[in-house]
Amino acid sequence: MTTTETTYREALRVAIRSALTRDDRVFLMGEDVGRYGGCFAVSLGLLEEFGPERIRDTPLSESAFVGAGIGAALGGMRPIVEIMTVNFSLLALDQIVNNAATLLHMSGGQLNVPMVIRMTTGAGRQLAAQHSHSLEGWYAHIPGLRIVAPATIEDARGMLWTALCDPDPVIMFEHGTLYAMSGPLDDAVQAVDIDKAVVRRPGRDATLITYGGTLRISLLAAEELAGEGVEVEVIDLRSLRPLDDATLLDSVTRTHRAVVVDEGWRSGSLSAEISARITEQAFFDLDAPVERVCSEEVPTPYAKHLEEAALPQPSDIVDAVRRATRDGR
Amino acid sequence: MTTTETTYREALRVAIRSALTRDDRVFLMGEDVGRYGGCFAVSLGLLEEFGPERIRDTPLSESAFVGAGIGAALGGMRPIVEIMTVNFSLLALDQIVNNAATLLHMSGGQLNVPMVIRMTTGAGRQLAAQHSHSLEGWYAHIPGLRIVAPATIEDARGMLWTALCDPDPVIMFEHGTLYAMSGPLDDAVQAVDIDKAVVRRPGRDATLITYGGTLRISLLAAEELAGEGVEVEVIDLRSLRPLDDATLLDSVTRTHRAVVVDEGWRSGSLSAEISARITEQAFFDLDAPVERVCSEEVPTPYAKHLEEAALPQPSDIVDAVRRATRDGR
Amino acid sequence: MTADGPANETRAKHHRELLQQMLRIRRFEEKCAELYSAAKIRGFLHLYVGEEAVAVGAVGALRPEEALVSTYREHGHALARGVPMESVLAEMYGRSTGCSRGRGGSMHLFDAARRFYGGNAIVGGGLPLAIGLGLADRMQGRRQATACFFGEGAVAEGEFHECMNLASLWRLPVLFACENNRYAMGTALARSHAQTDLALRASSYGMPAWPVDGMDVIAVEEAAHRALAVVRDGGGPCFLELRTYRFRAHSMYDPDRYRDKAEVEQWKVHDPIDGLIGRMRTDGDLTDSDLEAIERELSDELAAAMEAAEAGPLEPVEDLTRFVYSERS
Amino acid sequence: MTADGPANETRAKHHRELLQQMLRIRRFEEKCAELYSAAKIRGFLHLYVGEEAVAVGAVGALRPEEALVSTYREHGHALARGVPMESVLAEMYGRSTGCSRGRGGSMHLFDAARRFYGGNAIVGGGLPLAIGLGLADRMQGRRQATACFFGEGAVAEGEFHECMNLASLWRLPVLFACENNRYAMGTALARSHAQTDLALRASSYGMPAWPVDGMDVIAVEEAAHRALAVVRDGGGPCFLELRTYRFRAHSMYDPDRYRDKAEVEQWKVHDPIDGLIGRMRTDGDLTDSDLEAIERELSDELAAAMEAAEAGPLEPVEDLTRFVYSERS
Ligand SMILES: Cc1ncc(C[n+]2csc(CCOP(=O)(O)OP(=O)(O)O)c2C)c(N)n1
Ligand SMILES: Cc1ncc(C[n+]2csc(CCOP(=O)(O)OP(=O)(O)O)c2C)c(N)n1
Ligand SMILES: [Mg+2]
Ligand SMILES: [Mg+2]
Repeated sequence: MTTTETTYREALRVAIRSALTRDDRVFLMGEDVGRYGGCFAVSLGLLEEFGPERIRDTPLSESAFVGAGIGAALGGMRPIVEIMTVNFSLLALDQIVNNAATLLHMSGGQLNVPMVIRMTTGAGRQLAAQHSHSLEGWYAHIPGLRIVAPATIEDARGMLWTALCDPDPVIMFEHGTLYAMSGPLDDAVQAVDIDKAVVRRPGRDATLITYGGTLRISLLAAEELAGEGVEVEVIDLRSLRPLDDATLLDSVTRTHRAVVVDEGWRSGSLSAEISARITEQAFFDLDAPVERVCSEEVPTPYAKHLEEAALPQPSDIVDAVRRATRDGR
Repeated sequence: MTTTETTYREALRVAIRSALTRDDRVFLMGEDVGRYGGCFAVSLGLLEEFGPERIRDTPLSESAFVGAGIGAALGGMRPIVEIMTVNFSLLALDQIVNNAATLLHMSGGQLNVPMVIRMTTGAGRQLAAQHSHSLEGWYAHIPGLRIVAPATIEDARGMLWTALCDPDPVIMFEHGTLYAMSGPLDDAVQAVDIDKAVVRRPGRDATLITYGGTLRISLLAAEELAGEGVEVEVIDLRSLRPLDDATLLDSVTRTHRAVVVDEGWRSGSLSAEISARITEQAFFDLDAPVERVCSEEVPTPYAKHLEEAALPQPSDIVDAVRRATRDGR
Repeated sequence: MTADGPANETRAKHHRELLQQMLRIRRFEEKCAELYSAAKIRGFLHLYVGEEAVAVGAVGALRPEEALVSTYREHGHALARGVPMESVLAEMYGRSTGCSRGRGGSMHLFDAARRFYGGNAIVGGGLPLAIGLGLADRMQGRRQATACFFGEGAVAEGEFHECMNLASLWRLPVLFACENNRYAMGTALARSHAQTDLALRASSYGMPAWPVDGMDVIAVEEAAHRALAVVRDGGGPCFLELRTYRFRAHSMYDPDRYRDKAEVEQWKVHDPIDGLIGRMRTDGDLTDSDLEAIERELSDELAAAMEAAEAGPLEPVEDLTRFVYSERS
Repeated sequence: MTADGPANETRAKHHRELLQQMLRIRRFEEKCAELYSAAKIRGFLHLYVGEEAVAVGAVGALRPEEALVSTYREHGHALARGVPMESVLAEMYGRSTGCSRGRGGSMHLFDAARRFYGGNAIVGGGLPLAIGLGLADRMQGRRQATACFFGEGAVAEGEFHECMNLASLWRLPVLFACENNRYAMGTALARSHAQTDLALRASSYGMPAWPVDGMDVIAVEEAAHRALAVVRDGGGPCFLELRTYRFRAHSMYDPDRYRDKAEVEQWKVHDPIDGLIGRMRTDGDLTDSDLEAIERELSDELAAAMEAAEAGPLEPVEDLTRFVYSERS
């Protein structure tokens, strides 16, 4: 297998390009996806390649263009709608929750909405309170939506096509700190499944469950703990709705300890659901309560030292695993 | 103490009237609060009593009038903003999350936002998918907001003034099925605290935790279980953010069993946070995993039999308590 | 004169059809009101009585392949579009023979085969869907229009603005049919709009827009044909302000306190059905026996529809969670 | 002639102040760009270079007691309002001596004492706050205006429409100052608005609105005074379309690919600072030594501000969660 050094950003671009090439019902729509080249340069060059009909710059009208994507899907297209960041998706939430997620059911199965909504999520770049939300957990609460979070370059490239083949709306969260991440990518383009979580690092002593932007620090923490002889199994959820309980439980019933890492604010974040599910289904297998490592419950501050203190750090994860494994293994 | 038979709806009206009378910075603003008399007749008669400046009918512009409430609070007023139902609050979510909840922190403590946002929530009236949301859990996820849910006539009357005295934004959720609920109300108007959960029924065998619209069925279930000799302690959260952990833990450490009842969709609902917190803080006191009774993960259907099947029923609660208490007491 | 014979014949025939359709909607909804009082129909029920000329005139001008988006006050549009009365009534009964299999109810009528995209209970929520459907037609080279019905209250929503701008900017083939019945629940036009000339407001987006007497079915029909010609021709969107009035309350919950009876009576003088009957009589196009024949037909159809609805099966409870996601074949 | 003496003197003095203020903003931001490259300032940084005449002319026309709402491109407004340069720069350094105690950064400058309500990073997010502040003034009988600055891109947001309608409907004392710099990130005016005459669009809401040469500080100042007179007088809101241009990229991240250099150069010919200098020279109101004196003063102020920022303390990490809720005294 031949590989090419690729960034997460480029992997997304490859995925969009191949989707546009494979299916002429596919088009990309969003703010500054065209002439600007994409706020995070994901779609750079695509306007020149595919033209303004299929690489559509929109006005600052989140509700209208997201809803137009839903309507276009009903009309036979396969829209990829880019919302620049999750922060602005609040302005389109009514369309997503009350139309995209409900039309199939409200119509008694007549109207499915085949579209993909991509958005950047997360903090870590000193963008302060209004530009640092992690609301994946909110979206994962909504029946009718499928939520995915590519945490690796392979998934950045592979998930889009699978999502576009899904008959229902899929929301794809791209963490803002991942775009520049680089690594070797298999040249043989292949779609990846978006149903299953994957074990990114096997281990026997504790299960570390995370997704998206916090996979990297979770692996760092696992590395450090390995030095102390604690073998942590790291699971990347990949799909946030539905959640792949089987993979989680298979691991937890082996390790008897679980730690969830989630950049969302602790209270009511996705980590709460994961903790509750594990306890419900593996209570008598647990040797310690499920630990959670989340963001402090504060609007994300600008100052670097405050932002770092607000976000999960590798050391927080290490401490949580130590707490979970304290009473011997 | 003299009491008067009062409905939940009337209790809210009494509360709004007395607030308008006590503090001339207070005003009520929202869709059809005036000439129509309030979508649920809560504000009926107040326009005639206080005039159109203080009982303000707004156009269908949720984002603008909620944001205007925030601005008015910054300008020295004490707005009560009514969003007709939580379903429409999605259109104002950006203002609530990115302004009301963050201004104090982003400004380094300079700008607090003293306002109360009231909205109807919940299902149970065959209003179908777009008019039956229970998103209390979403709001309870946001730092900077205080969330309360009056489940009784006393709280419907007492919580508003306490909320208006709070220097920060408070969101009050009124379940649509409660307005017609009637009972004796102490004539001596008094504010109630909005920090603490309360035990609505004491018991030793299991702790039933709920709020708002599901308190009634929780008490019914407790009644039925008492017939079988199972004494359930029923806790009404009252405040959804912050959560009163102390009251919950005090009960669970006595009963060793907990069941959370929440009308929200199970995955990612407030019930998940409560389950996770109890497990984190009382793991070794639990004799069984925390059970959750929530809504089915489906957009709320119109047909009565389907809607009932989708929502938590007393029998579901009874079954959950039986599961939790199965292995002897 | 005999020369006019054929012309008169076609005119007479056509007017008889228009009359039959308006009466059909009228009788249907009068029955719905009864059935609501008899608790056969539940949830919200918004009647169109008085506005029938709008649906009959405008929907009639559409071609079968053209899409249609409506609101929660959509019985008239559904019937005019050809959605069988039987399936509409069965839907309100919550039966699986309903056009949304009982999941939608009165506010969520759908019929994919007839490109009837519903039934939306969020004010303004259908507009983005309509421009998206138009975008899909355009991108797939179909020279056809999408009609979007909404009330004048929706004009205050941000979504209206975003959609008008986007449709005009992209010259999308959409007919915006604004049903100005002068009230949004209890809020009169002048209390929700600084600019009460809605056609003027729409034309500020750079699209043809004009007011039409919405109580005159023939005027509506002519205006719709003119506007649709422009739209289908690639002339971009058009806006029609259809001036009409609802004779009944906003919904079955509405005590109708906000307008005086005299105003209502004043408008009833312009009843679109009486108007057309009068005109046809003058033209000698309608005899008493014609009218009786129509009424007889309608009551037969209605009786049959009720029988079918009563007899219609309920969706099995086991199917509650069907149609949350598409069924993979 | 001697008769003109005093008049000339005041004019000269006033113009020198205007020049000094525009230069002050210019020099400050040139330094900010340097400091960003030197990684002293992080996050997003949006420069105002080229647009200084707007802030200096319009903010200068406000009274101290009048409120001001701005965007993420607000350095100019903050400085013109009198927020000390030291505290603005310290904020960008993330110090607790910053005007938002380091929590806001460049996009979230606040100064309650000067009624500077910030710094909003959600496009259009500040408009509802402004009309709410205006509402508070009106309800408390203060005959004063609130100024709201926003870019032409924000005009496409639904919130713009809702706020314009509400402000006009309620005749709120708000000055809408639209900074039309022809681009929203990479999206040119004509690509985001069907109606590119923004003053015309605004006047469709029934408020006085007119375009102003935003590169001419004296024209801006005169227009602002005229508009504010109307607003303070109870004449309702006014809208100014301030035609300007940003000489630099949208933010420090922006490669500026979407406009050609010639266009930028073309606009630089109209540099508001050069323009005023030229005029003052012709009027004999400015000598080289005057200019040198101003520049010297400014570089001293800037040097002092940098020194103070460098030396400013960081907010203690223990205070991370302060200001999420108000501190009870
Ligand atoms: C976003 C939103 N806000 C509020 C409501 C509640 N509501 C339902 S219908 C209605 C009035 C709408 O009036 P209009 O648009 O004129 O349509 P009409 O009912 O007159 O046909 C309101 C306020 C809603 N359904 N959606
Ligand atoms: C609701 C929202 N959508 C998108 C963005 C990203 N964004 C930040 S500034 C900007 C352009 C705004 O342009 P304009 O309103 O003209 O102001 P300017 O930057 O030109 O001063 C965009 C798209 C945002 N901050 N908020
Ligand atoms: Mg109306
Ligand atoms: Mg701009």
